[in-house]
Amino acid sequence: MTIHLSIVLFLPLACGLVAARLPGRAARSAVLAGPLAVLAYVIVMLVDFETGGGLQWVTNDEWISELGISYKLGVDGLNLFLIALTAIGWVACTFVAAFSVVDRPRQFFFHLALAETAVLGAFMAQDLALFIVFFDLMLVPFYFLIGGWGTGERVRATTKFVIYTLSGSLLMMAAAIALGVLATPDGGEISFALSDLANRPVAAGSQHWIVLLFALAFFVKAPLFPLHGWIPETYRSTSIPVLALLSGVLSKVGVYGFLRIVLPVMPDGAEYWQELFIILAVFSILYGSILAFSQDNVRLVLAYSSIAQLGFVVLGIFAFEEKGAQGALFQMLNHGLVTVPLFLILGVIAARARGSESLSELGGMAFRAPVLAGLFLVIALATLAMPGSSNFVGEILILFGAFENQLVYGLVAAVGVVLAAVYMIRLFQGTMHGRVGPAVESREIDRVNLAAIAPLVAVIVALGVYPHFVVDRTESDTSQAIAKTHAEVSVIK
Amino acid sequence: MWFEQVLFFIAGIGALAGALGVVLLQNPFYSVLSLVGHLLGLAVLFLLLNAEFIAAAQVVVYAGAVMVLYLFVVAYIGGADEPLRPESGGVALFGPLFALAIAVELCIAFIASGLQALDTRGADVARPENADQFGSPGAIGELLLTDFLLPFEAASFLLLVAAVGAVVLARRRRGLEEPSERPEPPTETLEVRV
Amino acid sequence: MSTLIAQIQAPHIDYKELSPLFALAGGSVIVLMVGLLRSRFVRTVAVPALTAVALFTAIGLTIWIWEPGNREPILEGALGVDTLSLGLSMLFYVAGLVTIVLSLRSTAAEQAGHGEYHSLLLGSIAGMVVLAGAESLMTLFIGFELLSIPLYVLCATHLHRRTSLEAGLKYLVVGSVGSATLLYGLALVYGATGALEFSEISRAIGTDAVSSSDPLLLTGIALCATGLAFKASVAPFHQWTPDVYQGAPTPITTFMAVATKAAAFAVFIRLFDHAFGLSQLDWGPALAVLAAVTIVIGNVGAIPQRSLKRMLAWSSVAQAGYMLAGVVVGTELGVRATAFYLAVYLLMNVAAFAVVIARERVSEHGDDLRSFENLFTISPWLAGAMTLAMLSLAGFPPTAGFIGKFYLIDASVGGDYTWLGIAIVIGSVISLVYYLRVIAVMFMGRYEVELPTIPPRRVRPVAGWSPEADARAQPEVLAVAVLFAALTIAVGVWPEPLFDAARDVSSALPGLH
Amino acid sequence: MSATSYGWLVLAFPVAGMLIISLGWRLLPGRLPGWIGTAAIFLAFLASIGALVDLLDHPEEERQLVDSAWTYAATADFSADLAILVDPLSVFMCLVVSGVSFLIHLYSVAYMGGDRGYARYFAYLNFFVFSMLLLVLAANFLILIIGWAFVGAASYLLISYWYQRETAVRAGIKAFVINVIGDVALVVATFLILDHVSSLDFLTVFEGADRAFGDNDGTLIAACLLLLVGAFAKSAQLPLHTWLPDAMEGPTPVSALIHAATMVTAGVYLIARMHPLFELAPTAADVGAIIGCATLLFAGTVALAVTDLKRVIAYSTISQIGYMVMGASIAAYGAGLFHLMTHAFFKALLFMAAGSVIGAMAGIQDMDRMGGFRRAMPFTFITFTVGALALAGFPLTAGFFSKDEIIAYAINRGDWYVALAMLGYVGAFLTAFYAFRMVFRVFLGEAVPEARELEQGHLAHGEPMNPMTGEPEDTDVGFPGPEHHVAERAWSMKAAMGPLALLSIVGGVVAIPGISDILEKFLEPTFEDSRFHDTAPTTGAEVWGLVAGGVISILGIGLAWWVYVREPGTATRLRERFAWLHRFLVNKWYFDELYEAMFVRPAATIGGFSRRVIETEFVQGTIVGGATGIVRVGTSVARAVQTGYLRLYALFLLLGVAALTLYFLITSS
Amino acid sequence: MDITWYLVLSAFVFAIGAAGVISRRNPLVVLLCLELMLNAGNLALVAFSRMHGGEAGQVFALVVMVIAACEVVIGLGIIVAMYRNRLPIDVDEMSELRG
Repeated sequence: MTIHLSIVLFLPLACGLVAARLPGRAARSAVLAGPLAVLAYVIVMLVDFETGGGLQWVTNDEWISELGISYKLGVDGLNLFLIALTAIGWVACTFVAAFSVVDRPRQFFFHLALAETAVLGAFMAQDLALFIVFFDLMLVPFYFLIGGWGTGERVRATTKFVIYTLSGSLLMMAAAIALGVLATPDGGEISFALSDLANRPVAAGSQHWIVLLFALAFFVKAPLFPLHGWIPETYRSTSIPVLALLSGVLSKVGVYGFLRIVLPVMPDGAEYWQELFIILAVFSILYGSILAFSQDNVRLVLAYSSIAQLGFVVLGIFAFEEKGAQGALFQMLNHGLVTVPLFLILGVIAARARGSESLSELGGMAFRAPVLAGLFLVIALATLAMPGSSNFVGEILILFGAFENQLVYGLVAAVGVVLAAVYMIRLFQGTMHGRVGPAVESREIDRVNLAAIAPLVAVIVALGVYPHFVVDRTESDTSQAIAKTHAEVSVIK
Repeated sequence: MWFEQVLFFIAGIGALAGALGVVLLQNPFYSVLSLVGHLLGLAVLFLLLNAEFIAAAQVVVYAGAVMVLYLFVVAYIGGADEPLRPESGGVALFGPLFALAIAVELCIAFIASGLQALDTRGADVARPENADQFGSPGAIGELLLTDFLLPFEAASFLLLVAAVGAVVLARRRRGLEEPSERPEPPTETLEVRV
Repeated sequence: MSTLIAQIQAPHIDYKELSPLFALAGGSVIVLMVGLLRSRFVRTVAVPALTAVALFTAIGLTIWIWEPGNREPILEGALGVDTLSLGLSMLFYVAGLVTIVLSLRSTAAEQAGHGEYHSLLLGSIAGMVVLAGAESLMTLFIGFELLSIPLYVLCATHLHRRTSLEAGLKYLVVGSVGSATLLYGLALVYGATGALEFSEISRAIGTDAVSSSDPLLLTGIALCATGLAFKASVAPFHQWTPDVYQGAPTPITTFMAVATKAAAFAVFIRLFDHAFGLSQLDWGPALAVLAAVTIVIGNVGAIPQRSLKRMLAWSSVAQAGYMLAGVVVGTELGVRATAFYLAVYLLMNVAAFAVVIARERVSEHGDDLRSFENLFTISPWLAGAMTLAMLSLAGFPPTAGFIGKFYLIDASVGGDYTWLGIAIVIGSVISLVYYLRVIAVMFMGRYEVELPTIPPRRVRPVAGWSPEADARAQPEVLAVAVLFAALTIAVGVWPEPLFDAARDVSSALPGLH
Repeated sequence: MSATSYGWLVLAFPVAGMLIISLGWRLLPGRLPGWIGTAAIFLAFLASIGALVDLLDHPEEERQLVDSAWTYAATADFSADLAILVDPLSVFMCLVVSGVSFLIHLYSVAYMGGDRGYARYFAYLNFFVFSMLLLVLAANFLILIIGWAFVGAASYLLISYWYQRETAVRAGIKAFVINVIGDVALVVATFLILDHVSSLDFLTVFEGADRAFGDNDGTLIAACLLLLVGAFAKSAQLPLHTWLPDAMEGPTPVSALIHAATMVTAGVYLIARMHPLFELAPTAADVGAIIGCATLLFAGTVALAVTDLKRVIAYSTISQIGYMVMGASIAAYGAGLFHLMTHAFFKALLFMAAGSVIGAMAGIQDMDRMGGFRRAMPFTFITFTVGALALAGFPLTAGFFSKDEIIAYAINRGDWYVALAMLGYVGAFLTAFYAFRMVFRVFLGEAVPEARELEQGHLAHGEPMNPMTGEPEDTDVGFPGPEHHVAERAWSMKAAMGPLALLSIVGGVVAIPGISDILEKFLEPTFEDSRFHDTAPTTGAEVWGLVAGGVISILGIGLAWWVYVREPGTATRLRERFAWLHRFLVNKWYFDELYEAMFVRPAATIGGFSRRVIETEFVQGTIVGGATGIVRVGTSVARAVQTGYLRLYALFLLLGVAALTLYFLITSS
Repeated sequence: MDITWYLVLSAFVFAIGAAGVISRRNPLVVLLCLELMLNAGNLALVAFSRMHGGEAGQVFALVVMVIAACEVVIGLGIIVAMYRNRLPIDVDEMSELRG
């Protein structure tokens, strides 16, 4: 069967618009309709996906011929599961939000829907300019979502977030345009379609700085040290469902860009910076982990942990080795799958601790909320890449990929695995175990959150039992993506 | 051609002096008068450059009409003496400095330019008897009606617009003399973080 | 004498091509006359209507004579009626129409007298058309003045308000210095090339008569650049902009912001990319530096502003910098990009200014940021329009501003001015600070938003106490705001038509690569 | 049914038990969860027997069966199935694990009866058994690692089972982190092996190993050392042993099952399983042997001084595993596994008995507060003594045969291995001594109030408090709970301890030098490829070894009797005499303090530093602040210039003109 | 006399006018100085037209005179309006708009 990606892409926005006009109750169902429909579509995709079939369900229309921008969407192994992740995440978070008290709900859900469209677009885009369009478009709804429904210094936070991210992505835009212009052969029509760009190699010299600017944008988004300056404030003052998406799904768009754009289109540039990026990644792993277990605020623990996790992803990508890239892609999915429920659980916890989110005030919650504790336990173990979880498969592939050519960096990164255990267990115990915290009145998890989190946990477990489901579908395209890059073996090994 | 040279220097010095007078004289009234002097000097120079019509226009229209208008206004609002302000030292110092710099740069441009014609007395503009001489009213008039018709018309339209503008600005209106009817707002002293 | 007359053969006057100008000039005279009638109805309704008619006629005629490609200038090489001038004239007309609508209830029109007010407006537009079409130095200068002089008056039409007069005087004096400089530059160019017509000039440059980098010529170019840069408010000749924009009646500010800039860039393109095209290697870098400086100055200058008009003024400085980039590269692509951006710029700014007018007429804070607090709850449509305008100015997709910036960067990269593209990007990043602040104020309330301190002095928020404040609700202003905001989105999503127009515009100039 | 399908069943039953209990915990009344769990494990035990029987039907050379369920993950050269390997070794382990686990479940049914988290306890316990069985049945490295980590997680969960105890929580994270270190070591080792042999399946790797690696190949040594790190982390060998004593925070049955009988011996299993690799890298093997020997001595000394009953047993566990590691490392696989089995019997027994005593003491674990329980709880007394005898290697008990076989092997290997053997005897002496130190101090001598109360026939109920810190606790979570149990009163506890006591006595029969070599024969197929196959000591040598061992153990017991029964004051006198030594031992050689100083505090410091300095100064200060600072400066400049003075504007305009003209003049030719 | 002489003269007049605009505070005088600058332009135009021997420059000069007149008128108009509003006739007092 054919799937019209445009429909998938704009369904949420349409529903959001409809919802913005409907009265309360109807609005809620309309709001949920969008993400659910997308999810349904995605399930069809997963079933229908032809392994190793390259781009599928391609939509390719002229958009702005003047600038060589085409409206080209497509799905392959690289973005299939990221799209799935987006769908799942949005369903869960929209669901939770829809059943909790939100002021100015219509605006809120409209922005949420717009955000889903933007993210899906960024994942589906097969045209560099189109990718950038969606990449920037994402910021608009999140600007409002953070600033309008956040807490504390929210405006300051959201401004910082947007400026930080956009300064990266605008530089990327300049670089992308330069890429398009330089790639255009004399007399040829300029085109930003990735397929064309891949066939029009640019001189290595210009690839260097172009890749650097791309990396800037992606690292800010990820984020990686030292470009994570926006993290603390943003995480502190974003409302939970939004934050879950921000951290679980949005952070993947950047690193995805490496696999989708940088490595296939500008292999020389990628190789030129390999060493630097790997160092950054490894440092982020250590730095993020260390900060994660020296934080008291739960949000910040998760914030810095995600820095570490994405450090792993970048490490895997820039190992330029099949296993590594494979693991990186897999790890993007896994991290998203655990982060979303983690934040939702954080919301549940905060609701039971008079809004307190600092470990020193929490604790002993498992006592009257065994189900909550159980779910949290599974997610926490998955997050720290417990063998038997799909995160472990992702991480071991990344590490193996790194070991192949960058043994030393790989070993340093392996330390990060231990540190991950430290901060996750610390987080789990700090909230669930120990004496009952002063602020805590322990209650069992409520139905709404249970209904949102339990399925996610089920998915996590399922993937843990049969990870090959993902690996199998992504394998060929990932190896395609890194095919052009040759890792030069570092001195050790 | 000593006669021409003498005349140039006299007129040139006159023009410069007039210009300086405009700038330096404290009473606007005198400034206007010295501008008239400057204009007359220019007129002579125009004559030397075979621009009789322009010279004439300069004297009649400019030095005459426009300056009279000036004098009226000065008289109307009473041109009070104005000491060249000492305290704004920066301006007092740099203003002339930059002006001088510009003058020098322009001179350099003229002198360094590769155009030979600059160092001549100009092209040969002798014409047959029956035709209008160079710069004569006839010649200018012909040009205005042929080559430069558009500028000519546009200029006239511009004059109209300017007249309208002047009317808008200077026409007497009710309530213009007494200060504006709405109360002065309180001085805002919001203290807002930078 | 009769023999003399006989010798003169009057030039062939192509009335068809001149018709828009006639519409404007005639319109301004008629409006002036009608304005003398006493009846209030005539003054407040008929006059604006007639003006609009004149403009619509001009638009219609423009479309009628629209014909892409390079065309010979008319009237002995005085005026070029080609798609470049026609296309940009369209912007003037639209700006004029908008101004009329916005001025409907403006006290400025009241005080100046509707007839005079509108006829001056038409006069200024006529000047712009002349300027945009100028094919000879003389036409250029006269158009320049014909555009400026009515504006000097219009700025000062709030005769009650000191700041309005101040704006008028500042504009006049600084503007005259600018035009004097321009004049001197034109004189030098004339001296260096011995010709007034652009085609002659471009032919003369590079011949043995005068080398493409002769000091005299280049000095002339420098002075011309100054004059035009002044009108386009390019740093460091921008300083009048904030003051005048703030002091002038807001409808006039709107007009100046969008139309004047367009005119200035029209002549910029014509003069530099056509007449001086051969010296591009000499003036390119200089203007590029100016552009970069402008981008930075404009954006940093806008950050500390509380008065929206002032902020938009600064932002218009920055935008001028962006557009100059398109001129600098001197390629056809650059011309297209600039033309496109001019149109987009019109859309965004009209929307923004319309909202400002709507606010300052009802809020006691005038155009101060505070009058936008929680605007979304007060009037969602206004807030929406303003949001779109701000996002577009900041260059967010899917608004027109994004495409425009994309196009400009594309042009500058294509013209080997990549660093200029980067400068544009950095500028836009800085600009986020103040654009987003406006949105934040409207949606998230001021209680958290950090407003910049007002300058350390006794401040009297201008528009806040402007006579506009006692006007009634203004559906027409709201309509303008929403319409143009919608257009920014529309163009952002489907820019093809505008691209075609831009392509026509650029086709007018010969010898661009 | 084939052996492999039995193998799958072995795995399936515990999982089923876990799922039933954890999903249905609300519905299951009273002790039903306990019984479900116990039944599940019992079925697993039966399945293991089934596997054994089926395996014995196969001819010797076909006793290594692999069966794969599905591809777990495969990309590039990395490919692993979800597969189990059923061979004598794994079946043997299955039998031991499931058997002992069954008995301990049975014990727990009563012992944990009063606990609020009853269902949670059995869910965890079943999960543990499943993980342990997965570990031993794994057919490739990936699955092995998974089982490896699962048992670690289960152990973590059960250590901090009473999660309201700060001490339990801290012990839990300690155990978990050290286990993860082991996991990472395994992962790296796996990579090195995969990189050279390009396969993860055990059998393929073992076949390909000697082709891929030269003798004592550097990479292989590295890999084996990393394997050893993994093993040591799990089996609490030096220097990764510190978590095991703290693990005693868990319920006593857990200590019996996980931290004595099964999980901690996984290291030994690993070495035995990887013997083809270790034999290719003898250096690594020697390291293992030496460390094992060092550990057994170290732990033995500590066990002399510690007074917490469970911790004494814990240290003795460490020490006994030292024997096994040593054995397995010197290619005495059979002996090592033999000792693993017997140790599982008597150590589990000891813990159960200890648990019963602690129950009687209302949760107190300090031996100084105990005494004279002989009459109060005769059954416990007998079983404990049996366990102690086996532990001490008293002639003809199970421990007697197994331990001395290891030492005999060491002697037989000759050269410096003999030294190891001698030290092994020293360790044996210490073992005998501290084993009976416990017996005498707990059961003989003055009867403490609790004991007398029990003789009167009712249990002591002290204030609920943390046995370590002594801080009061709420009883709803945390031992002893509302009520608590002793073997004398709960038949299921008796039913669990009885068989173990029996096995501790007669367990040795499977391998008595010269008389029976059932175990050897059975394990043959796994170890036949061993190159030290013929270094097995002769029966004569073994008998001599047994004699020596017997004598030593009797001497040890005698000394203990002399110190604690004959001359009760001696211990205290010695303590005063060698105060420094005593302090050194009581503080466990200051290992915890050392690690605190080496890792924990530095990490905290770095964390604080990066939070305070790098984050604020660099990331926020320099990067963010720098950018904003520049903009701010520009802003103030632009604003300062915008004075509003017309003449200044004109001035700047002229300045611009001058500058621009100057530039053009310069560029002009 | 060579054309250059006239040009140099015009350059200096231009500079004087510029200096005047900067240094004088009375708007009336400032207008006069603007006149000076324009006249400098005129002189240059006429000189060049003489140099090239075509009257175009002269016509230009004529147009400039017209324009100059217009500017004067508007300028004076604004000054009068200020006077009517009782505003000080001093450019330095007109500095309300700034920052």
